[in-house]
Amino acid sequence: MTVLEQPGSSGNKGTLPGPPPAWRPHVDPAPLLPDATPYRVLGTDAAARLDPGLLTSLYVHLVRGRRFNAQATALTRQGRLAVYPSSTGQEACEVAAALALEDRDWLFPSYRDTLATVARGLDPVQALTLLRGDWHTGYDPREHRIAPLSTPLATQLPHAVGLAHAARLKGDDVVALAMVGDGGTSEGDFHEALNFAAVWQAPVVFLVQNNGFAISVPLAKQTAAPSLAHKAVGYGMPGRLVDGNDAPAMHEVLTEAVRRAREGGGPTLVEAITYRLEAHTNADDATRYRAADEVETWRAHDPIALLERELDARGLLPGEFVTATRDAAEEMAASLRDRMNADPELDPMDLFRHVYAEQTSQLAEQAEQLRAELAAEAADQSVQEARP
Amino acid sequence: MTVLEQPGSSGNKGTLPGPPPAWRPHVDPAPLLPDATPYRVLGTDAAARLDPGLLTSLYVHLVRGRRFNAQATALTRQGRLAVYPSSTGQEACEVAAALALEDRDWLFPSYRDTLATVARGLDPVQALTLLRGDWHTGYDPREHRIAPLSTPLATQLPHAVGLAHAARLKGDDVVALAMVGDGGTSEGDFHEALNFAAVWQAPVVFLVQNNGFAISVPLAKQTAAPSLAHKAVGYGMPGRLVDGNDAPAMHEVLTEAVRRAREGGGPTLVEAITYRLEAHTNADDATRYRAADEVETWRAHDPIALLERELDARGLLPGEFVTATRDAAEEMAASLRDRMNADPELDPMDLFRHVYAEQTSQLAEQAEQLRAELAAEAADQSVQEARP
Amino acid sequence: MTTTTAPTTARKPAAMAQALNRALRDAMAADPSVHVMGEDVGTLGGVFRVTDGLAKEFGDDRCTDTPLAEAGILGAAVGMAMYGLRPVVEMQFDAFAYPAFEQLASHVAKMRNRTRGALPMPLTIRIPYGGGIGGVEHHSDSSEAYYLATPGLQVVTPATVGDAYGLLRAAIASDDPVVFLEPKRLYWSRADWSPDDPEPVAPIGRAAIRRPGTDATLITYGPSLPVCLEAAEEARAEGWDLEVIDLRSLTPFDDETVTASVRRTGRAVVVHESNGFGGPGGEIAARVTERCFHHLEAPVLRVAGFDIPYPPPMLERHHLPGVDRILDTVARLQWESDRTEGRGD
Amino acid sequence: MTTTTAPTTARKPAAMAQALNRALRDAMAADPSVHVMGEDVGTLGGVFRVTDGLAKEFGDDRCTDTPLAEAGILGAAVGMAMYGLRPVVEMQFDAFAYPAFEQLASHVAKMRNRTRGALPMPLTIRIPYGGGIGGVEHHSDSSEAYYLATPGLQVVTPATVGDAYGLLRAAIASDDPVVFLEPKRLYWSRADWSPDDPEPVAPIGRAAIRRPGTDATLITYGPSLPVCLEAAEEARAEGWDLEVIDLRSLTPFDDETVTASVRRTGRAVVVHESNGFGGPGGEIAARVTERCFHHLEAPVLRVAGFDIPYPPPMLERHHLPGVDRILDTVARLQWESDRTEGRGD
Ligand SMILES: Cc1ncc(C[n+]2csc(CCOP(=O)(O)OP(=O)(O)O)c2C)c(N)n1
Ligand SMILES: Cc1ncc(C[n+]2csc(CCOP(=O)(O)OP(=O)(O)O)c2C)c(N)n1
Ligand SMILES: [Mg+2]
Ligand SMILES: [Mg+2]
Repeated sequence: MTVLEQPGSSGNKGTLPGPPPAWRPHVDPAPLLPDATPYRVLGTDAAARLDPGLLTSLYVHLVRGRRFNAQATALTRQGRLAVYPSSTGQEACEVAAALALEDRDWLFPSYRDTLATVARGLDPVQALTLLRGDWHTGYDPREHRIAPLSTPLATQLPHAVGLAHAARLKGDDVVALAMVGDGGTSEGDFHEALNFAAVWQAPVVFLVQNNGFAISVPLAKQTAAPSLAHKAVGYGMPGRLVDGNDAPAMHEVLTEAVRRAREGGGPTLVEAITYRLEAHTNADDATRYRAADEVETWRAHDPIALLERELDARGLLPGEFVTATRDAAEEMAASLRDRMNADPELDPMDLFRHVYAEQTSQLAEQAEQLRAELAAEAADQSVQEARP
Repeated sequence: MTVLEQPGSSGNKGTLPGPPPAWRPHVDPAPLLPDATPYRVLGTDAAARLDPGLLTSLYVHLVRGRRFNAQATALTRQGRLAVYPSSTGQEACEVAAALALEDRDWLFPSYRDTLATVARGLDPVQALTLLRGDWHTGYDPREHRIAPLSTPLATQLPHAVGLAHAARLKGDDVVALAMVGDGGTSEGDFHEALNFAAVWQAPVVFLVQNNGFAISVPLAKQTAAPSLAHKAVGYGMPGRLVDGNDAPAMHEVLTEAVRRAREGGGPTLVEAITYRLEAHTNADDATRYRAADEVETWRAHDPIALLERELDARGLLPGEFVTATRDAAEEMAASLRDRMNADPELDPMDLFRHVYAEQTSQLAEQAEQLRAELAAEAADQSVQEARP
Repeated sequence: MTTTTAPTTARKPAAMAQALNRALRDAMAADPSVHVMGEDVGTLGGVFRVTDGLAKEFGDDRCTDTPLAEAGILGAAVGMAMYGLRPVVEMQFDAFAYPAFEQLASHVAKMRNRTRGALPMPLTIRIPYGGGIGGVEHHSDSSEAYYLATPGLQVVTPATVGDAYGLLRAAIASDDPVVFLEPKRLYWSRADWSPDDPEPVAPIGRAAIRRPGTDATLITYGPSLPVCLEAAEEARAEGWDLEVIDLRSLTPFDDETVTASVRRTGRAVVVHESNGFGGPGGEIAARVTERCFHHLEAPVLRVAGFDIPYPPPMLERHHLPGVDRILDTVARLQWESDRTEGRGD
Repeated sequence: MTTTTAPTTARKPAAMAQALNRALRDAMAADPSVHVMGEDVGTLGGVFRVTDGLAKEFGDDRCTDTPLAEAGILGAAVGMAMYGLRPVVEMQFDAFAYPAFEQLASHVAKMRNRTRGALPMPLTIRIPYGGGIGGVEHHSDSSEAYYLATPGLQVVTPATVGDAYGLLRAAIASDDPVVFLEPKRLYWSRADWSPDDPEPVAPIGRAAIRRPGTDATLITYGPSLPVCLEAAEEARAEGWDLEVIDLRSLTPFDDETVTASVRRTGRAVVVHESNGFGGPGGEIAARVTERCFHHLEAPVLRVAGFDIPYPPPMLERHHLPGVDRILDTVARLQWESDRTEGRGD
């Protein structure tokens, strides 16, 4: 498996000096290396073989996803969300990640991947709880098999490895798909997670969305590698490079990696080349660090436009379908807006719940203190309200 | 330089769907990949071209180095060293690392690399201070351009990058060579250091001594990679695989990497395939995790024996030379033993020195407390001694 | 906000973030060995704009956008300091300094000591800390207890615009590593200020009495200073004249100023946003008590964040020490003859 | 060493390391979801042999030699816990837990809370800690202050052979993450012991009175317990009858036992090996004072490691709290009428 086979196997013993005895390369690096250019399907001959059902389903998801992003950003302007990191432009990655998984599989999203959780079926309001600010995680991760959206970059990757490993130990054919950004690949946790996954042959798929920036920092300041997918060989797993704006290509590569993982073939690193069309978050001003014409160049490679072209060419984009898709997305957005306009129910005593399985005496004391303060506040208020 | 050229350069704009605009691979991965087998010189035709002076000098260093290791281990048995992690079997790596550097360059050793510091010219007693236990670092790193021996694994690697980067910013053509073990490559700091080095094109050489084990853990449980040198391409630097027991091969590869770094060519990752012939430290029992015959296999590939064979074949190993080399090594060992047998001067008040540039009032108080305790202790003792 | 230093030259309103920016600029101009580095500190000028304009003025080599890896950033800074530079590292948020914890605890804090002074670490690590800005999880930690418990570090935190400038200049000039904690909710607090004020470099290790008082001492720092000053104003209505001490440096600790104050007032409350249990308040209360025991009319009490993970934005106001909670605690300093024990009794 | 539990079944001398080993074995046998993982825990049985034989008995999948990467180890354990396993992680030495600090602070400690209880973290993190074994640098840190300051963690440390077994069983059974600090210099301390002793599972959050006394309370834990017991014996010669409390759990803290003791004795000294400044002693002294103020004849004093990086082997004895230093401090508890302030006065 690795350069040194332990224990005691030997190379060309006797013919000294030769390669060190017991040394033998075991893995052929060639199949682990990514292609020189990103894999794509749209615009190639392979596109003709794509299942129409898949294409239209991807399309519905992409349109809905973009509308979701727009709505969430709008909610920040209305003060209904504290912040929103949009994935507009990256919808093909988000949607493909969700669709590549079976129900029993687990998704490990990063903070930008709300859309992937929604595409996987999570209630949008629950998905946005973190960013609305009424609690940290708005859903039960075990119920949905979606880990909490991870804010500390790359820290979710070892979790995915551990979970996938545990599932395999338990005999469950569960796969974990973990998402991270190009910037996140620089973190030590990225390295440690990929290494553990390869050594354990854990059923994990690592999806790097290389959108060219980590906030303001361009990829050239993040890595000098030929591609991020070239990191894979250093762990002994295959690295795949994909056009992240080509939805069927993304879907195919991820589905294939998930299948391989499920069948015991071990982890895969997938690098999706994509672009964040909007600012880092609503609070960011992207004009400080990138030129408008770069953004325009990428708009020309929009994932929805690419897919529409294919659908259209194959007669799969009738007007009614487009309208129905847009209407459904509008309906989702309207419902989201309405539901987010309702103030969430808040219970300050939640602060002291779930810190430990059993509340400590210290926390009970502190809860008592807050309860008294709130009572005093309420009393004050009713006194004030009673005044003319 | 990297997969996304920022800002605004474009690929095949217009011919949609093509590769994403602005996407272009810039680095050819091929030259960054290591050879399939470790580079070696001894026993090949290239050996004939080796400079006799270099060969005999390496030989003297190796013999001396082995003797040093033996003496240090003996000192642990006599209670003169708290612990010693021997590099017996790895002397070619240790010596080549030291000799590849110019005086103005910096060496960043790990805790196993005492020998490299001695080969670089450090007083052996100073080099062993850490392991004797009278202080943490026994020498002035700036004077010798040797960083403190690093116990927390891989943490010295980013230091080497920062130092090399700083030197380059100051216009000094200084190279840093940093040493780490196979186990240490699993740490996040390894990853972050290599990435910084490549992005900054810092003049650093990373030398991984792959001796097959991290204490008891064999390489197969540490990595699934074709080789550790295959990690290099993932950072965009060349990876070289070398027979770590072939002293001239090690010397050549490291010297070349140092030259490249000095000339602005950026960092290199060198993996040396070697073997630790002794236990992890004197306190370890290696028979718990590896078979005797594996060790024997590696003894047959001993770096000193390999070099002797070449020297002998070329008539460079006359009896007097061998005797003189051994005698000199014995002399070094005897002097080391004598000097280590003297108790080091200890001043308990050193505890409070160099915690901060200026002693805080709190530390002054604590120093006062200890001084009083020591005085009381001394008084007690003289009372007791005065008793009949 | 009261300061102990009287202004002389032209002053105008400035935000703390601007004063910090000016401090960096002045330090870089004065000393070519000062290098600023971190995530987004270059082109963007930092997510809080504290490094705005520095890359433009001094070049990318002096103000560097690093790869996204905090251990790598701090580790590289250690190496740069070994070669004689004076790195100023920015950690983007409090919790994102944790990946660098090993470099901090095992190298930054110990390097001078390990090498008998041969390798000092004149590093400044700027960390925006604390809550109150509606940040999502992991963006509002008060992590000062970790740094306090690490000998070899200086731990400094400004609470005023003037100190933001003065202490940052002092931190960068210090030959020891300084964890420089910037109260992020005060970034946009403004005060009349000029860098030409006398004594622009505030000394590390010296607390400031921000409000003199006679009845009890509020001991605080960073984001809680304005809250304490407001509490002290409101306390006048209750007939309490409170002294307010801004520690400014947690390490080294200014025992002299604090001890003198509490001996005078006989009562003290420590106020901070960090979790109470295991937080700085324990150390402060313990050492004040050791030194002032027979002057104390009541135990030194603490007002701190609850012993919980930092709450989500919509609940954070309940967690943060506010004026009412401080006044309630002051009221428990046994002003009358009712000599019952403190909370938990 | 006195214990509060009376033995009934056959007992024989056992070392703490053996009791820990037995606890792991029994826990693994009782619950198939218990997984041991770390560096060298498998074939080698750990550098302190605490996991000896487990890989052989339960297989590599239950006792796993991991790659050498502490954040990866703890991060993977988090994922395993998410899937319902009960990982027991070994960090090889105190300072080598630092690379995992972000995983610990941002995930392990917070996961239950972040998810409203949906993802509990029934993790045990075993960390050999403290000095006194002649280790080179980075091998002797007392890092408990970091864990104390992190809400969501339980912090437990045994000081006796019986507790080593009982607390480790309790830690593994706990549905909350436990930082289990093993005093490495007590690994080979022996006591008559049998796992069949009544109440083999020691409750988390409960201190033990190891020696009853009337004149003052020594509050301690882990490696300092034997030192305190020795000091208490020697104190009899001075006429002091000292009570010795072994905290066993630092979080949650047993206020009840400690408060009751100090109210009885009226005097207290906190003893630990960790650095004094910002160390656990501050918290302990502060909360004892809050609760016992009017019972105290003297300020609660502290005997702790100096505020320095852990010293090299040949100097460590000067750093570690010893019997004399404890007795000197007890002597300063204002036994006579001389009512001067504490140290620093
Ligand atoms: C450990 C850590 N360090 C820093 C940050 C602050 N931060 C949030 S997002 C971000 C950039 C992430 O870039 P990338 O990984 O490329 O993801 P993208 O935003 O492009 O989706 C940074 C630096 C963080 N969240 N976590
Ligand atoms: C961060 C860290 N984790 C764990 C250790 C404990 N430790 C010391 S040496 C060692 C094995 C190192 O193996 P390798 O890197 O291959 O170097 P070698 O001993 O073979 O020279 C371990 C686990 C450490 N020193 N630092
Ligand atoms: Mg990105
Ligand atoms: Mg090794």
